Amino acid sequence: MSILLDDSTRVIVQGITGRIGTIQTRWMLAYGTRVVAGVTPGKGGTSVEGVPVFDSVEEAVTRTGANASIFFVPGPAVLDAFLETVDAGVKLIVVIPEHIPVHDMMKMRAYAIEKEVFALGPTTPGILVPGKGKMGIMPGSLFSPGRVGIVSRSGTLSYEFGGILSEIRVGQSTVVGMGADPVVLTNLPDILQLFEDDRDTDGVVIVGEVGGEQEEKAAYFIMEKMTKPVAAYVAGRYAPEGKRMGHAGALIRGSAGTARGKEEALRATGAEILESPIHVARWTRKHNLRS
Amino acid sequence: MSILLDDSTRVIVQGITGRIGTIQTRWMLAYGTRVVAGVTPGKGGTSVEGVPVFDSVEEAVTRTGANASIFFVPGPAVLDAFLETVDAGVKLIVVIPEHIPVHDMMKMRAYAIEKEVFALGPTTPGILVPGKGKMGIMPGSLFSPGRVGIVSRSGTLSYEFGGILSEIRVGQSTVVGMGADPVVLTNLPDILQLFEDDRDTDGVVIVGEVGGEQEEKAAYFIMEKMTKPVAAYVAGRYAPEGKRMGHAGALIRGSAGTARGKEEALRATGAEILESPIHVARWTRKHNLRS
Amino acid sequence: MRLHEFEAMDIFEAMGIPVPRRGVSKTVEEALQVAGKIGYPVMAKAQVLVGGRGLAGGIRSASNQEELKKIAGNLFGSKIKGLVVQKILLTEKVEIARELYAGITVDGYAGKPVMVASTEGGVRIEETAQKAPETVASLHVVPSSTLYPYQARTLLRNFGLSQSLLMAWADVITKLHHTFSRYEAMIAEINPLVILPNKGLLAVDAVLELDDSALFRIKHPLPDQRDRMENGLERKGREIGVTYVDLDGDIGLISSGAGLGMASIDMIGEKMKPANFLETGGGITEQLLYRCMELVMMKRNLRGILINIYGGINPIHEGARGVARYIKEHGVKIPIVAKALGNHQEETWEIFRSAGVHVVTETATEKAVEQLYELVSRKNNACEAG
Amino acid sequence: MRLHEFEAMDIFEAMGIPVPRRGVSKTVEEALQVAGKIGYPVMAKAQVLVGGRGLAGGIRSASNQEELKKIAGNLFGSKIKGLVVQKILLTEKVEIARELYAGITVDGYAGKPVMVASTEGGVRIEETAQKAPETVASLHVVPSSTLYPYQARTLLRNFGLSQSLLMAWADVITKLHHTFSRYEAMIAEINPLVILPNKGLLAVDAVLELDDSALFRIKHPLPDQRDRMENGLERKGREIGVTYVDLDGDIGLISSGAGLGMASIDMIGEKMKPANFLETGGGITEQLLYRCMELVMMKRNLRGILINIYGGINPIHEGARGVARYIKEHGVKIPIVAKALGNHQEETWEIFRSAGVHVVTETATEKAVEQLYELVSRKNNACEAG
Repeated sequence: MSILLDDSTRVIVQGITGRIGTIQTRWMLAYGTRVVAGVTPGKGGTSVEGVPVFDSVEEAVTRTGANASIFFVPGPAVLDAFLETVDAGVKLIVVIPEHIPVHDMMKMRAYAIEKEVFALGPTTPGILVPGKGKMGIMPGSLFSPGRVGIVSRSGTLSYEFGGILSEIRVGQSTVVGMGADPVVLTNLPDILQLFEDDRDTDGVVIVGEVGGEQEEKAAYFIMEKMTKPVAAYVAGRYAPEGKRMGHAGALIRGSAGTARGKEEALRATGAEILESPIHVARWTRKHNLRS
Repeated sequence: MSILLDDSTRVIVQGITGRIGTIQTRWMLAYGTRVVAGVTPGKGGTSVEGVPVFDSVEEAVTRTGANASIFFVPGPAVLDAFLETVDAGVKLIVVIPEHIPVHDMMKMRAYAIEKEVFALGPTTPGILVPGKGKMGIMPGSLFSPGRVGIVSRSGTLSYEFGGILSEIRVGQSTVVGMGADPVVLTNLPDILQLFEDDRDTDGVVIVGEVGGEQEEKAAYFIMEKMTKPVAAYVAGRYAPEGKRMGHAGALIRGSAGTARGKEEALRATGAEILESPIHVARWTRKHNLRS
Repeated sequence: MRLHEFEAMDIFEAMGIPVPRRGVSKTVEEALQVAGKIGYPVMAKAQVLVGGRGLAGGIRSASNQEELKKIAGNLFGSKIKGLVVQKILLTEKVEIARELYAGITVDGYAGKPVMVASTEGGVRIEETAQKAPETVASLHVVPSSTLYPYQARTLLRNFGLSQSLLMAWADVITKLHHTFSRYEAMIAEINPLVILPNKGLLAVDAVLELDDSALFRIKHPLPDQRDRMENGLERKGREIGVTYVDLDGDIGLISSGAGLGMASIDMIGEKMKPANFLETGGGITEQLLYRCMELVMMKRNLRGILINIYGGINPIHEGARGVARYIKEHGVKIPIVAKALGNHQEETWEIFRSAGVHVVTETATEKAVEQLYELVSRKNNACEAG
Repeated sequence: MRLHEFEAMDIFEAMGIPVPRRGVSKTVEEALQVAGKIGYPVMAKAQVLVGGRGLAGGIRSASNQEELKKIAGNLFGSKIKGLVVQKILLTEKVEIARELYAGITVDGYAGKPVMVASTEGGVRIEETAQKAPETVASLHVVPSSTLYPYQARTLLRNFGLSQSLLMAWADVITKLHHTFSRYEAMIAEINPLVILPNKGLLAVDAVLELDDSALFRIKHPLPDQRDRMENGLERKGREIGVTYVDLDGDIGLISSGAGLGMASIDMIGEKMKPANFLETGGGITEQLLYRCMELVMMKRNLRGILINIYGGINPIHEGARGVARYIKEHGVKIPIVAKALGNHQEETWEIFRSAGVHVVTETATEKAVEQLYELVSRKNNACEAG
């Protein structure tokens, strides 16, 4: 099976009437996802791709039994939409957009914890369960069903790993984009815990990158709690200090957050450190990870 | 006995090193109150009137077992001191000062409710249990022990009623100043409830004044819940509309908050409306309220 | 402190709320200049700090220069509900498709800000709430939180608005809350908030009342507080640090405590007429009561003074010395009755008595008022006889 | 966006934090004027956005005009860690009794601001925390809340400070948090916060780094963002809406996604040298990739380009058209290898191929890098041969 997303997941698309919201709704539906409602304040009563649109999340929940939501709303409007969604009782939220103010993120994260909501992002491709459904923007063609979990700070690198694994016929149980901002809604160890607990995942690929301390904290977790094999790739070996490499979070400050430091911390746990994504193949063979 | 203040109450004086804090500490000790600690940040280690002074409320609580606090700190510093005191676990707080920003009061009240703290004020003379002790600034000489409760929005009018009752040898169980600001930390009905539940109180005098809707809400409460006799006086019959009569709360807006309106609401509950404080004597005779 | 409409509009505008083109004037000439820049027709609105201006003739429309000249000429210097018109706000006159209401105030009993919206603006919201409650919606806001747009939309949800109106109105409400929070207001209100023929919203009125106790920490520029006090005696009261309210009568009052002061006024009012309300708060000193005497004595034709003070937080013996010094320095011919109880009461009585003040030692203020009435009546009779 | 020290000091001062008398200069003459007003001795501090200025000679003391003339003359136009000194901040030179540290930053993993204080200022706080942890205290702040003075006092409690220092430091910390919140900062730091001989505190250094994603809503005046980008190509990247980081090598990169871009750089770096990092984010259009080609091609001596994009949220077929148009209009002689997978991949490949771009259809970026390496080497050999 999978983590986070399953047959009971009924998805709201927020910002469904926007260009990207509409296209991605189409892709999600085509991939088999149960998108049951859209929300755009003031556009209630219309429909997009056959999905009814509501003015508020509360109406969407009441009228369609939705229990999850994915965001395609502009960065500055995300905080407002997030609080509305939590207040409406939705327990799984995926925040796709990038460029969300960090101070907003801190408020959202505190609120999610207080209200016991599982949320991912921002700057995430979302969640994909190969062959089943997705709350996200991952191109479905690159993934295939199987028993390896992927959790990635980088969106496009999760595609790269999905594609490489699929090419060697190693399927994936669930692919989770956790986002790479300085503050994300759920930290890496919490996602690793889900994979550890998932009876349909046999091993996990961690895709990290420079900046922050997610990988370092994950190393503690792996040491203490993980029983399943872990492979880890950390992008940004050549990233210069003090330059943001795209993400606001991908920033090396002095000796903190370097790729080498993260690799060392992870290697010490017994995890397989991948010098290049393509080396994931060797790790799957070593642990006999097949679909 | 009494409400709120009893033999187990161990009082902190905040702002004890100030002029008023020092004088009032002396009066409170003289009246028999167990003042166990003072707090003035940065003055820890000194003592005032024999009471040890601490830098923080937490230290005062830890070192002296204090469980109540009275404030003589400047208005702008009250919010900070209040939050500190609540965080230190103190469950009874009396805020004496006036001129505290209303937006601060709203924050303090929300925090007190969240943390289940009983707090009075601001702009209150505090609590006095005749012959036993006081957390406040009431002149003790005017009060005498007995079985009539007084709850007053006005400080000085609570003295007036205490004095009048004492002159006719009707003692008081507890005298509570609830303060007259637009937002107070505890509303009138909640204090009436305490008197209703107190086995040593036989009747209650409510001293109200123009502005706000405490008396109107109290009328509902009396109608629904009070079994003990109630007398009520409302000051400000001649107060002009739109002029603050001293207190920020004592302000008539249009037809709202007039003395006549409040009197009518209270009269409808069967409470005795006093045209003048001196008429309280008649009410005590009627209900045979003696010490 | 309640701001003038033009001051509130400037603040609303800075906070992003749509307000009309406008300008304020102090003379007819200025009014014509401002109106010329705005373009006719204009609204001329007397800037007096009192409700019901419109019904009292303080809000007028002028379609050309001649009309405005006449209207402004009549308004300047005239009195509206007792207040002299010194400033006129001129605004563009807009066509009104519909009038809404948006306001936020402190709900004292709940201890929270309450945001109120109504599809029926232009009249008193209290009346609308009674007569057509279905047109009014309200929402309590968490005290330490901002108001988020989704909450504003939730507030307006049941009004069945079009998308554009829902979004625009929610935006105004959000910004009104920001204004309320940033300026620590008691009230921030737009009544009416009008819908223009082009569907846009415009705040053609603006009410902003600030919390006097919070003014010290408002970092944004604020108008001069003293301008608000149109009464010289009340202004002087604020300057010396007491609350003074000017009244019509001839019996002066110095009290410590608002409730006691109001009760005193009530009792004086039964047989005499109070000249003022004065309450010192908890800051009595020798000097303060000296100044209170100065202030109370400034009122003409005073016939007597009641001093009604308690020694709780106040050192009343020190206050009594101030009163005695004033009497000694200036001589006071009218009777003064003092009731002063609590800490240091005997010492206080002694000082008062030595200064010729009549001291009442019973608790009930009524006794003091009765004594003052007697003294004043006796004196009057004596004068009439003489 | 990291502010210059002089910009941060202006903001700190407006927020009530004590800062030295100072002025900023662009020429030696200005420096002398400013120093004259401040009074000697002064500190001359190069305003370059890089850490370790002091060790690199960017912070100097001058006790008179002659010394300053010489120092400023040397500093202006010189390079500190690769950045040209264009501005010098002059401040009063104070006597330092002791150096403290106060800073607040976003603790990304905790998702909360963290306030850090230390009695050992003037050095890197990370080092102090390792070497003398007992001199460092920290406190997480509730994200939507202000920091109250009592919390600041609690933070400092175990340092055993005198009353006056406790209160003054707590005040600075509270104001530093207000600054952090109001400006939505990533970091607000004073290192060192010095204790003067008269016991007063003074922020002789000021660090303020803002959140680029929040700049749009900061209401207070901010310095021009473009001034921060000292590299012309990086500035142009920001203008067209992509992240461009200038590097030393000769292999250009266009990638969609930061992780993918970094991975590409890492792989290029194994055998070649990357000329830049460029990532488009999720906003690819035909025009955007056209402009990305323009930008990448501005770098001199380029030997090849890797295009590495995914069709998730991005319409890569549209992007391919932009690349093709650039090639058609300008002609590109160096090899371009493209890996483009996901939605619309076949269409994308077709467009690239028609424009002469080498398309790699396998997933692993390594394959594309290998092909580029081959093409570049072959070309080089050809040139050398030719």
